[in-house]
Amino acid sequence: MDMTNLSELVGLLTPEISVSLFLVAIVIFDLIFNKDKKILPFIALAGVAVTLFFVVSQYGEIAEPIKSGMITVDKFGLYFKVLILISTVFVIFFTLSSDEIKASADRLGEYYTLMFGMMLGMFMLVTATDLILIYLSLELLSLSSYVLAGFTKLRSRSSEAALKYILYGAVSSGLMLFGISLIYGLTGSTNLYAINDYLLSSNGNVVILALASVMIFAGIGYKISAAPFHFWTPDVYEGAPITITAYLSVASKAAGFAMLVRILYIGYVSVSDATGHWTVIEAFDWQMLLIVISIFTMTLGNFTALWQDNLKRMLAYSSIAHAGYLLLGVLVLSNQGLIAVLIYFFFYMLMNLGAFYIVMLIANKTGSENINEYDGLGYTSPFLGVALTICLISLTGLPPTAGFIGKLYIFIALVDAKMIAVAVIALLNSVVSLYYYVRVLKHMFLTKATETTPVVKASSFEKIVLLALVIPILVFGVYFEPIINFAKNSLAGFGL
Amino acid sequence: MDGFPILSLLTFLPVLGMVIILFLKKEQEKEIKYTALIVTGLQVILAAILLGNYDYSMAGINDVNSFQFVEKFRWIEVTGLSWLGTLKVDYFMGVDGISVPMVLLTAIVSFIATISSWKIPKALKGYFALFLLLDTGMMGVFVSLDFFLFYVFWELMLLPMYFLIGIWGGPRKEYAAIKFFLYTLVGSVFMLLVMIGLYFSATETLADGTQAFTFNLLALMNQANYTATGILSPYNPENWRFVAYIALFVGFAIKVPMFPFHTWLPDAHVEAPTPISVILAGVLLKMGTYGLLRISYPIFPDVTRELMWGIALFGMINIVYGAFVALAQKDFKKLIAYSSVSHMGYVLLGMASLSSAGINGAVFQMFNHGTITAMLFLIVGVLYDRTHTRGLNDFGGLAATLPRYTGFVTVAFFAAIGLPSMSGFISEALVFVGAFGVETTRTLAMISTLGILLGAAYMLWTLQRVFFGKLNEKWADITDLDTRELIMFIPLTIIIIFLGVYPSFMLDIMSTSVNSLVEIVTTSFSNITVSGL
Amino acid sequence: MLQVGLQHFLIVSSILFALGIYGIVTRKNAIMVLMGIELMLNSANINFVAFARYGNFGLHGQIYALFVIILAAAEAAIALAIVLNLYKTFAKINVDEVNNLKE
Amino acid sequence: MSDATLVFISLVILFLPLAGFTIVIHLGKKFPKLYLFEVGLQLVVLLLTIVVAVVKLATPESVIISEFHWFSLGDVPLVGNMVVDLGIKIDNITVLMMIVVNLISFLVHLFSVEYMKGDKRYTRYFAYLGIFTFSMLGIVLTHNLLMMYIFWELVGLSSYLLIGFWFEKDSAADAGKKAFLVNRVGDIGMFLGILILFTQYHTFTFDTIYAQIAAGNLPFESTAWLTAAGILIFMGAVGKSAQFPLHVWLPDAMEGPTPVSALIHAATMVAAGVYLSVRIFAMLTADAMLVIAIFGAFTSFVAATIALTQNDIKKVLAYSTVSQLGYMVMSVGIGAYAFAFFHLVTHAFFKACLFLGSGSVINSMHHEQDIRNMGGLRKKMPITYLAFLISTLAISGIPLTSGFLSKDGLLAGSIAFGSLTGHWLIPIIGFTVAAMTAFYMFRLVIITFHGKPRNQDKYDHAHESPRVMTLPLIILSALSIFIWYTPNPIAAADGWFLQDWVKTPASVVPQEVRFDFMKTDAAHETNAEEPGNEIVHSEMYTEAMHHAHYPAMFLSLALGGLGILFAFMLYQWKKIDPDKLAEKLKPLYKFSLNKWYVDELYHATVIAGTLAWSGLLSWFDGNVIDGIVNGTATVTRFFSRISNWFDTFVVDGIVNLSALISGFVGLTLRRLQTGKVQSYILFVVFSVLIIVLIFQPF
Amino acid sequence: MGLYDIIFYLFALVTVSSAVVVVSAKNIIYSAFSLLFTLFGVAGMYVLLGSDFIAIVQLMVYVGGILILLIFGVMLTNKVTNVEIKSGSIQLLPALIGVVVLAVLLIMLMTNTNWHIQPGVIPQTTTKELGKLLLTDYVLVFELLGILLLIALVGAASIARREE
Repeated sequence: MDMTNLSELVGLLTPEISVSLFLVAIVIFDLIFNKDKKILPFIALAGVAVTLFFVVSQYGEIAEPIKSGMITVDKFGLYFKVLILISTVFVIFFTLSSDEIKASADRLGEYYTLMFGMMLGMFMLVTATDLILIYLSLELLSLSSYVLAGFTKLRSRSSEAALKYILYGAVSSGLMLFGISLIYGLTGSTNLYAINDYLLSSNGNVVILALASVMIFAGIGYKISAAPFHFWTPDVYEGAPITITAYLSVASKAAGFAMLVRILYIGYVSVSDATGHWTVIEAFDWQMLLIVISIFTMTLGNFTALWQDNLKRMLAYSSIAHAGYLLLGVLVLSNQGLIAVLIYFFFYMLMNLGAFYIVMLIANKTGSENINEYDGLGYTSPFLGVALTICLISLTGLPPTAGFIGKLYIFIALVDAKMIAVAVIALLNSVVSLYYYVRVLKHMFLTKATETTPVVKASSFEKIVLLALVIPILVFGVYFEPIINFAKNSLAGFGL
Repeated sequence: MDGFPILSLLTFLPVLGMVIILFLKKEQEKEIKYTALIVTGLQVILAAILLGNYDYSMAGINDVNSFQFVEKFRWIEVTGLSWLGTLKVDYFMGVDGISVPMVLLTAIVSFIATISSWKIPKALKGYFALFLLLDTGMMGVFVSLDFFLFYVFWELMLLPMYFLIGIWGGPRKEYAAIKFFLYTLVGSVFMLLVMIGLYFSATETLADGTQAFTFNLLALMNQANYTATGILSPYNPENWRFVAYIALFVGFAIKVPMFPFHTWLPDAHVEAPTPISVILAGVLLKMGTYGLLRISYPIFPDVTRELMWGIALFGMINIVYGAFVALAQKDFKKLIAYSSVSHMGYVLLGMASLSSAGINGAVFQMFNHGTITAMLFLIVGVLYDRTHTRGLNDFGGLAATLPRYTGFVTVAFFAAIGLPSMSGFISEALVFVGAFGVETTRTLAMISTLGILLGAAYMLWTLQRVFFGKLNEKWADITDLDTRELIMFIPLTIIIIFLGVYPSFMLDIMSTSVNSLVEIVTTSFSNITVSGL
Repeated sequence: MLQVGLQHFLIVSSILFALGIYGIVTRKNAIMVLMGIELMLNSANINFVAFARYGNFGLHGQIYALFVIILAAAEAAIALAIVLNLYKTFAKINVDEVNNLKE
Repeated sequence: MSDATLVFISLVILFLPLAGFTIVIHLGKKFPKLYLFEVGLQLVVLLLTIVVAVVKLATPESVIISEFHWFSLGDVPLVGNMVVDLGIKIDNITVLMMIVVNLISFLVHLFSVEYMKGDKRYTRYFAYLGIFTFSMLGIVLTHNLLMMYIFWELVGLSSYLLIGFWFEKDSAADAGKKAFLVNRVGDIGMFLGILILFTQYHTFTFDTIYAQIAAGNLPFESTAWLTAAGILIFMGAVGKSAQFPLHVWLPDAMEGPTPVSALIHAATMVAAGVYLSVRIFAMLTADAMLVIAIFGAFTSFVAATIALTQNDIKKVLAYSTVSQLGYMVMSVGIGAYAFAFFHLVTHAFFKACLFLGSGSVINSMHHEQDIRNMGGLRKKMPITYLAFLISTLAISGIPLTSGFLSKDGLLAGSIAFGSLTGHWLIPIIGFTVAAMTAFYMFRLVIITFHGKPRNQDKYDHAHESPRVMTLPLIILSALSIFIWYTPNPIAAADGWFLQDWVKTPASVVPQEVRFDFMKTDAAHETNAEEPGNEIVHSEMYTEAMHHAHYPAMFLSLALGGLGILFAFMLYQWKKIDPDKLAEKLKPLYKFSLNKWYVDELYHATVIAGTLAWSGLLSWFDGNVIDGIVNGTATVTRFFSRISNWFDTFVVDGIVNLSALISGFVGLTLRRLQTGKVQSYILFVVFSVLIIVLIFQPF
Repeated sequence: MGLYDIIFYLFALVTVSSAVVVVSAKNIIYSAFSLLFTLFGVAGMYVLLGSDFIAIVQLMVYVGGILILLIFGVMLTNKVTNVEIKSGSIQLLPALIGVVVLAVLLIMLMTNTNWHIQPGVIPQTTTKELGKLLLTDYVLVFELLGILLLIALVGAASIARREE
């Protein structure tokens, strides 16, 4: 590899480089401004802004996917980077009003550093087309998030979350690594394109391929919290600081899905016809596996969420259920499905962040996420109540909110693929989900406020942040064309 | 009227009102109430204007050119979606003879429900804001001609309804509210699937000549628009039309509510505050049958023809079963609720006959049931306001102390019984004429006449228990209707009697459309095989 | 069979992998669990190196092993930090006893 | 006067009472004197009716029809324009009926002014009378089945309101409800019959339907359906005219004010059923007619037997009404069309008179209705007594009265029918009933007015009613004299009433389903093709009637006389002691009767066999028929309770069960989340293994 | 069975048996020291597989770094006065079943799979080649790992640091 390659690589990796530089910058600033850490969020925001600039400009320049060694830069990846950046911005905003984080203000430097570490990991994850790079990015992402999950280290539940997270994560990624090693042994490469070539030409060794695939999927499943690899999710979501929970539930899950799509659609695909339908290699029935996993995931998520009294935990299960819905978009093996995943993620990001933010604001006041704290809250804090209602309705997938559009697209993909039975199961699941989302509404509005009901006054900054999440939910609920276009364009350059 | 977006105005005026109310202070109760009143009043005026400009000779149903007050804009358009080509959703509204009565009904019942809401005890601001949102949802359903738009409005009313029952309802409000919510959501998710299935099965030619999949209901009614391989395409030998029809039917049937999906209704009605019961029974239930007529019938005429006996059977069960159960009730409101089940059965029965008289009767019955049941619920509400009980056996002899009220009750009850000279008679008679006139449904129609008898039985029994006999001294000094209440009752009474004497007023509006619908449903989509699973 | 070949290395790695998992799921002490994780990673590494050697895939396999070793170090560091912190807050490091977050 | 004017006046006649109702009901509270307005209005209506009648009857052959589109269903596929018309048809029957209705209505208005005085809902009562008159006139004037049905129901409503007028009494409210519901049963049949016709012909108009039938266009191409349609429509009459088995409501309906009983439950509304049968006569097949005849005959018999034993003055009259209505219905069934209508008219007058007379008695006796507490009243109330007696003679079929004429014709018809078809049972029942009628009516008269007062206290306070009450009695009793109908006191057929005004319409049903005697003669072939063209029966029938006339007359006279004689023997001359007779027959009763019937036995003084039979039927009426009604109600209630249970536990249960299962699944899944990370990891490992084992293609 | 084979079996024996001790010893110190042997054994395997550099790294990083870290961890989490270094085990039976099935499955697959075996040249010194690769083909990963280590440093410090 000569210098032109290297400079090409640098050119392709401007967003990642930007992230890295800001990461370092944060570390340095943290050391310089040891006493006053107020500047750090702004550096972080600046970092996001600059990165976003690079991402957007790259998005404009790239027409066809550019493959270079272990990475492939394409609009598909950039879409996820945009998603990640937006959620990062919001999480930074959340951080600004999070009492949990304020309590550890002296370690804010580490906080942002690790957040950028996560971001870098995610960026690499959505760009990588080589299993080893994928693995390492995943680890970078995970290591950062382990620490962040335990960031409020004096709180026991946070520490517990971190421990569980790291042990669980280490095993999952260990499984994945072992799977990768087997794939490497079979194909002699870790590059997805090369693997694909091999898989298309060879048809022996199906059992070991299945084992390797499932092991790799264990790593993916862990990241996207698909059942039965989801176990860490509720515990960690509940234990981690809410800002991080929000971040994990959106950004890190997005990166995980991007990884899944990359591996499945590059590594395992055998045919892609003109109508946008794909076929994967026959050796391993990915589709059936994903169908089972998806149904199991959403059912488990929804049904377990019915019983949760802790809102954070309830949202954790809900995010598991949503992973199930998102898997539907992947398993139909069509461009339509991928578009659906992209769209869904965008809306999911808005509504999930919104929900977590409100939970955080309320927890700031009450110190608890228990649903009983929400009794009558809709009357004492109508703004938050209504905003949370919108988020939850959107999570349920009712019009006229964005969540409905997301679901609609998933089901469009399913019906198009003639998977009616799966669609029916998914729809019935969404009915179940209504129950626990509405349960929150019940507590907020149907229960009368008492003197113990907290009055949560949101500051104007918080209101603006919240509006920035809620208004798009409503607007995209009735005018979703831009997002579809965005998703469609991003998919147009999907590399194969 | 060209170019004046009256339908949009009708639909979104309440949203405007809602916004105004949200900007008002919680303490400005009077302003809030009057805003709601003015908005719903304007809606009535707009509906009247619409009726005044409505051309009775145009059929609508499946022909965009004979729809009126059409508003059609491209809402969402995404091109170049791989094999999908173009994805588009239209903002497409229009009315024909089936929707005009419903629009009128919605406007009137909303207005009266607003008056009835005057004494809502708490959280007025929220109440009226949600109420108006609900109004928009209902109105939207009745004017949408695009399935997507229809669905959005359909779901839009769920949440306000949940809150309206759940916050302002009776003792078991939470149970009732969530039951309503879950039930209707189950129905609508099936509808969603069918909607998507239809989307992939038919295309519409766009202005630039290209073909695009469509949610346009009118395009979906045209057999020629279907693709060869669409999952719900009649040309596809392995199509799912039968299953889709059932799914869609269940979606609508839950709303109707049809046996055995009706159990949400008594709970919701009983727990809801009076105005909301009025809206529920007056308008919401009609959305189900309207959906069947607007969507199921013309889009799946082949399956409809296959299943007409089944629909009629359920209509019959509704009628008889609802009446039987009503007879056993001890709660006034529950009795009325079950009578709704019974009366909506007539609508189903009439529709199932696929005949002009039957469907005319069904649509007319939708309107009449809307007004009559609204009145019945108001009656219960008035009594409950004064006595705080609804037990039928807690009363007696009220006719002596409340003569004026009893007068209205008698009118409403006899209207519900289907006494001639009241609107209910014409519609029920037409339903029977229709259902009896078709061999398939004849026997069922005959059995259904039992409902006429039972209906009279429970209504008269109620009348006797509550109003006749010895006066229960506990209620010796309750007061007769006040002016506000008179204002609610008088218009409804006038409508009921006016339409009973002069049914042409309503039938002329709908007959052209209904005949066209009958034509479509009996002839189109022929020569195709309906295959099951 | 006795002639050592690729399979032999793979069998060793398989056994290590299995033992690693066994350690992870059975040991109460968090640090012992970490040891199990190291065994897992080592077994994968043996695979990489063995495949590279016998499949004649060049040095890539070795590079991967190198990466994994580095990563294992980083992971171990963080894991230990977390365990230490846990010890400070819970005064215990038996993994099975740290189960306040559940259901 | 042109037809148009006539139509206009008829419409005025129709709507004036409605206007009266509307005004009085709304303003009655403020202006209590408005009842006078209502009475005046009814007078105007009566006068206008007379004008119309006179004009119309001057040209007996003409039929005036005026109709308009009520509503239309537009251009219906496969059918074409479907229009529903409303309209009025003025022929002789119409105007005669209008006179009956309006005259009696007016007289009842008048009577009520005094009778209802002091009631707290005085003006409302008159309003109700107004709406009743309107509804009844609607039935009379209509030219189509739908309108018939509409006013049919409205009449039911007014009846409901008036029976339950004293709603504070539970019995009154109950009776109103019962009347409405029992009527509804009949109405449903009627409605179904109408549906059959409409389905085939897409019209409700009588004449159009008949034209179609005559043209060979049968409902569903089958004479069976035609028969069914006829019988079903007749079911409406069964309800309204209180025919067996739906007659149970009528005695209870006596809970209403007595003038109302006179107007509605004796003279007009209950006759509507007969009027309906008369209207549909042309389309009745032989089978349908036979069914009708049997219904009528049986009803008249059952009611007569019951009437024998009743002690409530109004109950006796009520059962007698049922019995007489049965006569009329039977008469339609046997083809004696003209006599059916004739009897309707004559019965209306004398029965109204009887009821008003009883009202007068009740009023003067301070609302005492039990005849056992009366007696000797003829001295105190001579006018009432006289009127009552004339009417009683009329109903008993004594010559020189109108009742003699109509009853005689009717019975002659039944003999003719028996001789022509072999159904001899019908004339037998007819004559039996005639005897019973004479008996129980005279029993009533004798007990009420003759002899010694049984309740001296009440007797002392009794007095003749004021003029406003006696005037109606006088007018009505005068109308029970033969002279108004025919100059010949022993044969009505020669009179203007039957000769000019009322003629049997030609049957339009296919020849093969007619009675032999109704088959069209060759000579009438052409005429028969044009419906509405009224012709007399075939020669065969006319001849049979002719032969039957004198036997019938003598037989009925003999039987009637026997009945009267018996009544006198028992009650007046006490030749036979009624109590002893009852004592004798006691064993016959014991096995089937409970105490209540024993009481009845004591007070009933009828000849042995009839006595037993009467008691049995009374029991039958009370326990079996009413029992069926009540039993049906019980079963219905039982069913409804079951349905309710089903609804609560099964249908709802399934819903709740699925919720429960959802919850349970959630609970189970939740258990997986043990909180121990190592268990999670073990789960993951197992999951991987299981997935591999399932998904790998071994 | 040549010397190579014998050495392999020796290393294999050491590796596996000490690994068994690692996961089964009651005393945590025993486990830690057994892990040392396991890691040595694995390093020996690397040597046998001709990757001397990796073997060295294994020894330096694992033995010199990770293992010491673990032992530190053991020491820091057990108060000297109250040495509770014995540790029990949980869910033995299910784990045993799972692991045995896994092991059997793996071994079966490993032996039955038709691996891509191609005799090739064994490079004598891998260090230089590895270095080259690291800075050309894998420069991206190299940099990434740099950041990863930084993150690890920051993160570990952040978590483990004593709060004032």
